[in-house]
Amino acid sequence: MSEPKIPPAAVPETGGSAPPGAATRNPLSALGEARHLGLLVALGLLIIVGLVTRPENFATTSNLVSILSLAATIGVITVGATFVIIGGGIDLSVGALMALASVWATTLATQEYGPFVMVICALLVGTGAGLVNGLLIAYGRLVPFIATLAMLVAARGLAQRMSDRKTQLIQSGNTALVDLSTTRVLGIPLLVYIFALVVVLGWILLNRTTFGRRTYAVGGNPEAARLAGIDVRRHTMLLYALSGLTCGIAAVLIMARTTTGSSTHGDLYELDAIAAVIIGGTLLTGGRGTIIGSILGLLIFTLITNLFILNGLNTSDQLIAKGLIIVVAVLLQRRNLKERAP
Amino acid sequence: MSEPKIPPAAVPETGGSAPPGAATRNPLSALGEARHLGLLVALGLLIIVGLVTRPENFATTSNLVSILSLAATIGVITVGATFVIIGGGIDLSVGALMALASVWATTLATQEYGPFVMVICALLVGTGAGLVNGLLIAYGRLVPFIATLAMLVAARGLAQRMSDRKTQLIQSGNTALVDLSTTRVLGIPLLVYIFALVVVLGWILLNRTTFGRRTYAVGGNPEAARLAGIDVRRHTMLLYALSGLTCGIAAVLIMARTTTGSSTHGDLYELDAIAAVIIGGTLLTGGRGTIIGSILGLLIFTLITNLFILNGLNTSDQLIAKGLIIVVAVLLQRRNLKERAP
Amino acid sequence: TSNEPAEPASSAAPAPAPAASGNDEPGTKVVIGFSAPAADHGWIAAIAKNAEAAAKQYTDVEFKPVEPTNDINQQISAVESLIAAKVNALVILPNDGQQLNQVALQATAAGIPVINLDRVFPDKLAYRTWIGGDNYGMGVAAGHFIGKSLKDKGVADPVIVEIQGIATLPLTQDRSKGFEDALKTYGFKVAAKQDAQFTVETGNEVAASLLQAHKKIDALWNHDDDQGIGVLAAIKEAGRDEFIMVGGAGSANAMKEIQAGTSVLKATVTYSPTMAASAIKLARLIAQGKGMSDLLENQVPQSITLASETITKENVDKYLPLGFES
Amino acid sequence: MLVMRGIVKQFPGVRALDGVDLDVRAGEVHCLLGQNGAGKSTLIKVLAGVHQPDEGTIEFNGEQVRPSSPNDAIRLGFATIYQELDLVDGLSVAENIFLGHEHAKLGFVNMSAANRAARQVLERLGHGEIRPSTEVGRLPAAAKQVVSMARALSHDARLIIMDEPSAALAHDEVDNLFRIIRELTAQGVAVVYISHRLEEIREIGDRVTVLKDGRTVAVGLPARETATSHVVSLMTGRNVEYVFPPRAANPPGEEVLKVEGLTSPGAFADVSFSVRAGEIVGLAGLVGSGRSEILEAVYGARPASGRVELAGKQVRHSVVGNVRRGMGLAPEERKAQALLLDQSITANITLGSLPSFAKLGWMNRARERAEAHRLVKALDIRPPDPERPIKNLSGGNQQKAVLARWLLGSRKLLLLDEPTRGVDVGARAELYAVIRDLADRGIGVLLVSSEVPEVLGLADRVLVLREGTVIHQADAGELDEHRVLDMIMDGRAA
Ligand SMILES: Nc1ncnc2c1ncn2[C@@H]1O[C@H](COP(=O)(O)OP(=O)(O)OP(=O)(O)O)[C@@H](O)[C@H]1O
Ligand SMILES: Nc1ncnc2c1ncn2[C@@H]1O[C@H](COP(=O)(O)OP(=O)(O)OP(=O)(O)O)[C@@H](O)[C@H]1O
Ligand SMILES: [Mg+2]
Ligand SMILES: [Mg+2]
Repeated sequence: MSEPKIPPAAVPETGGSAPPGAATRNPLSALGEARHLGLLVALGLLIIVGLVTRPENFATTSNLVSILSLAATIGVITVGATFVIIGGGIDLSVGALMALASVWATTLATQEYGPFVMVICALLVGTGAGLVNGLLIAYGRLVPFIATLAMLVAARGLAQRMSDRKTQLIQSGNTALVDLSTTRVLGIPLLVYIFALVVVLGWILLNRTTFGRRTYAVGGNPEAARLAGIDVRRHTMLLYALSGLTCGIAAVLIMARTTTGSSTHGDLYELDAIAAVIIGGTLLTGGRGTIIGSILGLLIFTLITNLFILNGLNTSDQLIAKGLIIVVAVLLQRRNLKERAP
Repeated sequence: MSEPKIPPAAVPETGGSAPPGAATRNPLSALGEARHLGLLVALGLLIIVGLVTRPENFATTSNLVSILSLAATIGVITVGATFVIIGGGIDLSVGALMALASVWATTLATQEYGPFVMVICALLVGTGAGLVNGLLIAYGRLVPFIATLAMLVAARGLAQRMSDRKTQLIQSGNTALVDLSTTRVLGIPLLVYIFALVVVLGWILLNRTTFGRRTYAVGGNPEAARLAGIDVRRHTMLLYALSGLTCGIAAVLIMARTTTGSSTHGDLYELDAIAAVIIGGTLLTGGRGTIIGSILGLLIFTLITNLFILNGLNTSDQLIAKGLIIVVAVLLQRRNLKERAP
Repeated sequence: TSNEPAEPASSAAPAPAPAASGNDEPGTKVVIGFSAPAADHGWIAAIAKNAEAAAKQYTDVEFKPVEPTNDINQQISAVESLIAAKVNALVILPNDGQQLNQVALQATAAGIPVINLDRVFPDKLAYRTWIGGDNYGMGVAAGHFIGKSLKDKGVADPVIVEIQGIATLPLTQDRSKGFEDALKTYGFKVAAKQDAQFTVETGNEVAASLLQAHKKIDALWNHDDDQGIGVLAAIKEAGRDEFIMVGGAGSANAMKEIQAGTSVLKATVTYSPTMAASAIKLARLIAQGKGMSDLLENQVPQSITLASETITKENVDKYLPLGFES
Repeated sequence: MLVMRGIVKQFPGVRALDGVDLDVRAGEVHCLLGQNGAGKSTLIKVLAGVHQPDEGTIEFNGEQVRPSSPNDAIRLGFATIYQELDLVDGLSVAENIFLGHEHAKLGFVNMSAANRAARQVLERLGHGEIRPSTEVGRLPAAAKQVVSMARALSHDARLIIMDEPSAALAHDEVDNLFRIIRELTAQGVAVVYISHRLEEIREIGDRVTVLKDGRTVAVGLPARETATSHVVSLMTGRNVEYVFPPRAANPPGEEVLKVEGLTSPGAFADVSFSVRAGEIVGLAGLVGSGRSEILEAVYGARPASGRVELAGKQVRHSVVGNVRRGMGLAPEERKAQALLLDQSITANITLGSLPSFAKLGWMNRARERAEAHRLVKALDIRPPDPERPIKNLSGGNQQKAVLARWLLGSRKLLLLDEPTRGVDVGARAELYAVIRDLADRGIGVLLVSSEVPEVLGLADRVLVLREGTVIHQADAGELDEHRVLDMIMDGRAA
């Protein structure tokens, strides 16, 4: 009979073969991981299409920079959306929150205090509204779909009221904000760096901290998380606040890009962001997913649009092709997901 | 321990108050059921608001008919969406399918064959596209969100192509179709009767047939459904085809109402339909829900819009108010849903 | 742009012309219903504001706007509710003329004169008077400005790019047609066109990619000054200035850019939202049974098409007060 | 009647079945034994058409068959009670019983006929009190098990497969189950019976087939004659004595838990007791007597009135706080309440003590992995790869991972709800040793088990519950199985 006395704890073991899961956790090898293979293949195919159809325009630095700049705004939001969805929720209000934050930050009253305060204002508005979402969902126990839909509607309304439905230009004194989009370091606009920074920070938060681990737990099995001593409600609330914060950051980027704040900014971003996250392999039911997948999913979308415009296709054909490409990309991806078989 | 005496009932009686499951099954008492109470209260409050703010306009027959006509199109779609969501899926393509069906049915080529063929055409296009959704999801194993999003995009594109982005008028020979909206029986337009018929048939299908009961099983616990010998894939496919069929019916209604087919019809109907279903108490995770709840949810939305129209509120205020009302309606409803507590 | 320090009389409807014939004198009290698409961007917002402002000038007008919406189904309901409320005249800017034709017919049948604003009903029985802009003419004006400028510069085989508004609107298609036809007279053609959504953001996105697709452009026409803000931002970001740009609609912001003359925007062709104010005035006259006092006829004419004017640095000062804030 | 030969089933990375033979006769109860992960559930899923075998043949009544879907298997006359409860919460009892073979005409369900038929089946099972129209989601676990059984009986099956049907049942219910099995076999129905409770095998089984690591190691042993030790050594490949570790030599220490007047309306009333450091206190009682609810209430996961003190300090009603102060709960339904199925074994083990692996929120993953590895080894979780997704582990190994969760960090009090449910004999002995070892290191343990011998053998002190009240408290040594059974059934307190 065996007496498995629990051995004295934990001298970090270095021995043995590297555990297979360890690969998942390495930022670089994560890219090459099987589950992202389909996405990479799809991305590769699109790039080939670009090179073949528009050899002179596609592979230029300026076009690549342009693609990244286009992806930046919604990319930042996608990072937040990934957290919310892994945490078992959904945030339909992202586009509207970005609009509200951009409008609030560009009111005359705010603009008086200069670009720094405008940025802070956008971040606070985004985070605050996200917090309201979180409170309604975590403590008011509203279904996330409904709570954030209500927020979508209300935030757009508020943004329209606040701006009197006008496009609010950034005043000449505050062009430092616009510099985010026009100033380039090593040929790349600052806002692309901000995008990259948000992705990296998001990746670290999700994969290297207790917050990230709890996010997976809360989304995967909230009851188990609760019984394991995790404050599921508080965590849920924080997830929506985080999503709101990314909307605030996105608002700063869109203000820099368009030199305006407007209640029409971010229309239908919610669908794009959620689609990118899901194409990236995150489950809508929560508990699973990666930031890298989401960003790859988003880049596929952005690339499709770029290719169509480069080739001068009209929107109708674009839409049809987009539908087909989404299906193909996901089928490709599914092929590499044997684990998820029936 | 070996005496095989039959022990006293060890399983606690759930008895006492009427078993909840039984009540669900009676069409009339279903309305009064606790879980719909919150919705009814919200509806009642809205009606009171209407009576107080616009006593002379609100309670008129013509206004009530107008509310029902407005609700009819999206109401039909909501019935299909309820099935899909109870079955554990989601259908984002509903609005686009309605547009595609309306465009296809109003092409000059189709219109030559008269109104009857136009109706058949709309129904076939809707059902066919729904079937494609179903195949992709059930057999291609795409996530419903992605498959139907792809369909949304592609169907809109196709509708635009087919109509050359123009609005297609119903020709003078085919006005029999338009009569659905203009002919009144007992003061009520035919299309309201069609709406009512779809709701009743949907209710019967969901509550009285094996198809309906299996829908709960497929959505609530697909693995259990499979183990019980249900062909889960086939059933899933049929659910999307059903949703497509309702889009076809809705296309007929919108053609009657607007005398046109257009690729812009049904924009964002997906969000409205899903919101109505969820406000009506159906879980996005599937396995639970009622048609009556969905229709009540939809009527709340329609009533809100009607009240705004009657009171001439501007869009911004309207949006803000709508957001608040959604939250309040759901909070009211949640109060009556003790079972779903933490 | 609402942030500009108070511009004199910017977007409000221009003050009524001196009442020579007494048409502005109070008459019988009339209720005017008003329905338009959702005011989710500058031009339509200006439409709603101009209508309301015009109505406020008259003590004998009760203005009854209904919830603006982009859903056709809801706009039908909204108009139905105005018919039920038995207004004296209806001003309708439909989301789509064809789709609202039926309900306009109903209104006419109920004895309510319909003043069709801008997007036209296909059936003349559906409205009493139409007043609107000239979308085809707008394209023509833009085409002529660009054609002439390039001809003068002696550019052969120029790259001309077009950024449209919402592609599914008939007005977009009319504008493009006019543009194409006008360019043809110079032997030019459009090298590429893409549609945006009339919003700053979509204008920005489309322009950013179009600029990548064409390394050298000679002229660009952007249908809408609202989305033009985004287009200009994209041009600035890309650091491009080798071409001329023409706007559309005539927002105050675009006019100021033209006035300053520092950007690529050299002209804009008008599509003035002041037409909403005129429509309200016409509705009032029709409901009161009056004619237009400058005309000999006893009744308001059946249709009035506004001319699309070209605003350039030379004449911008004259137009600036009429520019709407996007 | 049924002959399976050389069945092989390969999962990605695991050869779950590696040439299994099975041979079942009409009218017999054929028991399938094997350690956790031996492949029992996989084998019966092959039979039920859930999995298709990679190799091997199945013969039924002399004919070659190949059930390619659950429907196929049902049509062949195989009915299955699965290990994991597979019911649809949103449907009624009757609808669940007849799911897939509804009482219907032209697709229209005849609800009253279904309810009547359901009532009959339930009465036959001795549970006429479960109403056919009740929503299954509202039933407690034991009643769900009954519904599962009713579903299997509702088919006119010639072969009924039961995968650990007794795991969620209490003692008296098991007797009832056996009565029904005897009725069935008398009618010539064959039963394949899987259980980790060897005494059950001896009572109901006719013949035994033993699986080990996906291979058959013994076919058709006579169930009553074969010595238990022989069966166990076949299963485990070594000799395991089914014994409990010796009780602590040193007397229990300070009170870690003190419960006074704990009441939760409808579940239990006025419960008072205490647990001291180094002591294992067992709760014995029937299913539905409120044991799980008491654990949940102590843990702060269920509203209750009364006073709960941990190490002399009254605790607030909050799981988060209680875990921080040193409580841990291994809940009853591991899939629903304990596991992150999509995550690795490591992530599941460290879930309860994330902060102890982190500085300012930053995870030290090397240490985390090392700790998980240590525990996987210590508890002999198989396969011993901490990065494997936990959902591919067998039930018993999952249970070990749940226990492992609370072996981390400094716990003062552990609440264990059916910790050995679905755990095989060998692992059981290991778990007992682990639990005892924990107590010896000064942790208080509150243990719920439906197996009276387990409570008596492992616990130092036993509380007997009946209908939500404590009717007796005594040292385990003073009680014997018969007395406890009498008390929990008849309420005759000693
Ligand atoms: N779907 C699956 N994918 C991968 N591996 C699986 C799957 N199902 C079972 N396994 C593996 O197959 C082996 C046999 O598992 P099975 O569930 O049949 O064991 P069991 O004998 O029923 O154990 P227990 O007594 O714990 O229920 C285990 O190693 C398990 O991890
Ligand atoms: N989901 C539920 N709905 C209503 N009542 C419940 C539910 N679960 C448990 N109960 C009630 O709580 C009491 C205790 O039930 P439970 O079966 O959990 O006790 P237990 O002693 O822990 O049994 P077991 O060991 O099987 O878990 C019973 O009286 C039962 O009626
Ligand atoms: Mg098993
Ligand atoms: Mg229990």
